Amino acid sequence: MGKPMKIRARAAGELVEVKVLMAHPMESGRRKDAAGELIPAHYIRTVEATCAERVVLTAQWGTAISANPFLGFKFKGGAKGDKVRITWVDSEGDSRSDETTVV
Amino acid sequence: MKRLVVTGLVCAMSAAAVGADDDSGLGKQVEQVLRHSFTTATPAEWKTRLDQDEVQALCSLHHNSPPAAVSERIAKLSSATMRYPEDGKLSGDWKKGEKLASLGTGGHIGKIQPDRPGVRRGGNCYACHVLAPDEIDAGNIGPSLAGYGRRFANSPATARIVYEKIWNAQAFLPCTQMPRFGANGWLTPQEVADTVAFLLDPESPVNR
Amino acid sequence: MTNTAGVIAAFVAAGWLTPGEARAAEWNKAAFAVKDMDELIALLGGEPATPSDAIVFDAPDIAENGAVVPLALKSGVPGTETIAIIVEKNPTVLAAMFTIPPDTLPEIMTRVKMAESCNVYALIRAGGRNLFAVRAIKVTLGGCGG
Amino acid sequence: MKRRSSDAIAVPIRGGIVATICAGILLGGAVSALGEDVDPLNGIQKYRDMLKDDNPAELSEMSGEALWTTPRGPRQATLEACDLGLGPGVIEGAYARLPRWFPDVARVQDIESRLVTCMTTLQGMTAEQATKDWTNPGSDLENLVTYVAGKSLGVPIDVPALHPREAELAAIGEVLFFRRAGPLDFACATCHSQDGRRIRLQDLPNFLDPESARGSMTTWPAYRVSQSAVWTMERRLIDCIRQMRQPEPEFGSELLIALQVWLQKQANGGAMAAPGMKR
Repeated sequence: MGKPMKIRARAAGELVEVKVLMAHPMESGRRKDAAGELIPAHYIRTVEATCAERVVLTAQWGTAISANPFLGFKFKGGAKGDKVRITWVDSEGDSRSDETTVV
Repeated sequence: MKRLVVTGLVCAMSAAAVGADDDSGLGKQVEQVLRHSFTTATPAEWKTRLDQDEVQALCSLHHNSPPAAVSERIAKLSSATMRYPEDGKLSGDWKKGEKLASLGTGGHIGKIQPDRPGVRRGGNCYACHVLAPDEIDAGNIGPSLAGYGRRFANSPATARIVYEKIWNAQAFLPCTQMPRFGANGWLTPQEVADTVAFLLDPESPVNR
Repeated sequence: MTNTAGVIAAFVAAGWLTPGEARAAEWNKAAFAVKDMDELIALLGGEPATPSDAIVFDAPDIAENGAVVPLALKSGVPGTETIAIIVEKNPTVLAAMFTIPPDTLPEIMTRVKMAESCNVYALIRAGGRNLFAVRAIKVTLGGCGG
Repeated sequence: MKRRSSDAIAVPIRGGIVATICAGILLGGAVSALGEDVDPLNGIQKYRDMLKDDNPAELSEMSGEALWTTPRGPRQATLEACDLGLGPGVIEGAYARLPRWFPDVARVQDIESRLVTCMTTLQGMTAEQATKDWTNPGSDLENLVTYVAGKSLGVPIDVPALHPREAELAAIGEVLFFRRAGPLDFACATCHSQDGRRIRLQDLPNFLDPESARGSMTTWPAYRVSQSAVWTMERRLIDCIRQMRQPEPEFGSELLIALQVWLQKQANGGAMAAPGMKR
């Protein structure tokens, strides 16, 4: 289980704007630790965003997304009070799912 | 040579002034704080990393703005440190100097993030100086040295002054921020000569 | 630690995902191994990529650190289905691919790693067409030395 | 952003004969037209603007809040009764008034050392347990410091150093700021005593100038994009000292407290804006 995400979902007119920060090291597999040993790759591979059970974004990521990833996007058809849920699965099969209420 | 004038200046610096702060309560308190804060430093680390030599102590005491007599003392001590490459060539290989100028590694100790074994010591000149004009990520603690070689005749006399300035800049400008690269043993005489070439050689990117 | 399939199955069981949605979140291993944009298009299909003014690609010209380079991509191409980010000189060039459902705006903000100064491409796929915008981003070196 | 052309002689020397002579032969003293027109700072500013919001340090604040309110340690107690100087459990505004004298331990503590005191006295941890792996990205201690600092948002730094020991440490901190040592002759003052200076493209605060000192001290702890981690001020100082090629001072040591008392004193009045985001 990863650490909690920080999700903001704000309704503005007909749009809902979503901003997400995810706690993840996004290790590329090419960095070395202090002892000179390679740190194994460990990164988020897929992200899915839903609003009221409807998929509003899917993403596939490689090792080049920055550590503690940030994602911002906008969708139509949402409203205040809806639940926005973000789910990620990483290269080790670990995952995390958090939700927030659209304000 | 003007440097000889500097070297020849009589210095009236008194020993008492050197340690003025050490005799006060504050100096003792600082010493105590250092002893309590670096309890795992080895005797060798104290000697080379924490204890001050006379020049460091004087510059610290005077907040890097020493009065005239102290400036003279520092310049005299610093001029006495000059050493030159065995082959006598004060301008070496600019390509090697170029590498040293952008290399910032070496000399890091401690447990959290020490250098890996075998890491080279660099001059890290770009941290403080503009050198090759097209290298945009250059610092400004020191003056811009872009086009430096074009300001002077590329003569042995020029090379000597540049060499000495890199070896120990305090001989010219007491309490300058610039490290005493040669005098402190950070760069070898050959490395200093290579850096001189990087600054002065017409083919060097500094002067193109 | 569970495997990906197991996790997705768990989400399905928990009612978070429908089986169709779980497939949409599959990871295209071959795409993340390509060496340039052409190879990616050969893999994904469609016409060769052409530049497009309809793509607004906002990024700094200079990145203070290559570990975090902020990007904002906005496609004005009708029917945009996919937005991909390609960092030309990274060891593997594809950084991310976003699938845009019809009611989602073709606009993405994210942050990528850059191994060195190079071109970064925003590739838009819309109805078999491949369109791109490109930005040259300079990665600067850091301060005190390692 | 303040910016000067890079032509000034590095250190002003007052009226020395040597200095006068040397200025005449100083090879680096002349202004160079070349290099002056290269102004990458506008480009960097755009980079910083695009990273202004959505600071990953917010994740540390969330973790820190959970650590503050979750029963932990042998006594299974929370930190909610921790006295950070404004009374047990008062967290708002506490960071802006640290380091300060704490009568219960009879010494001046910064936020890290105070948190360790609370973790040992309230939660029953040993100091070793409380500080375990604290320099690792996302450590408990860094998350706690980030959470506490965030609770001083907008509060002016107020470290007058009036207690006798605080005043002593401020004076010691100033001496340490100027104390040159090691193979590169560095002191804090080497990089941080002039306006408008940069190491490569990184702006350097001038801690002799209150406005510049405020700009720095109000924005730590900060998420460092080069480290993918939040760093506290102690961590920042330890790494400055490492970069000066001196040995690492010990965690919570008087040297680190003294420097922080002096730095905070220089920055008094600056409204806290932590956690920041930096290179």
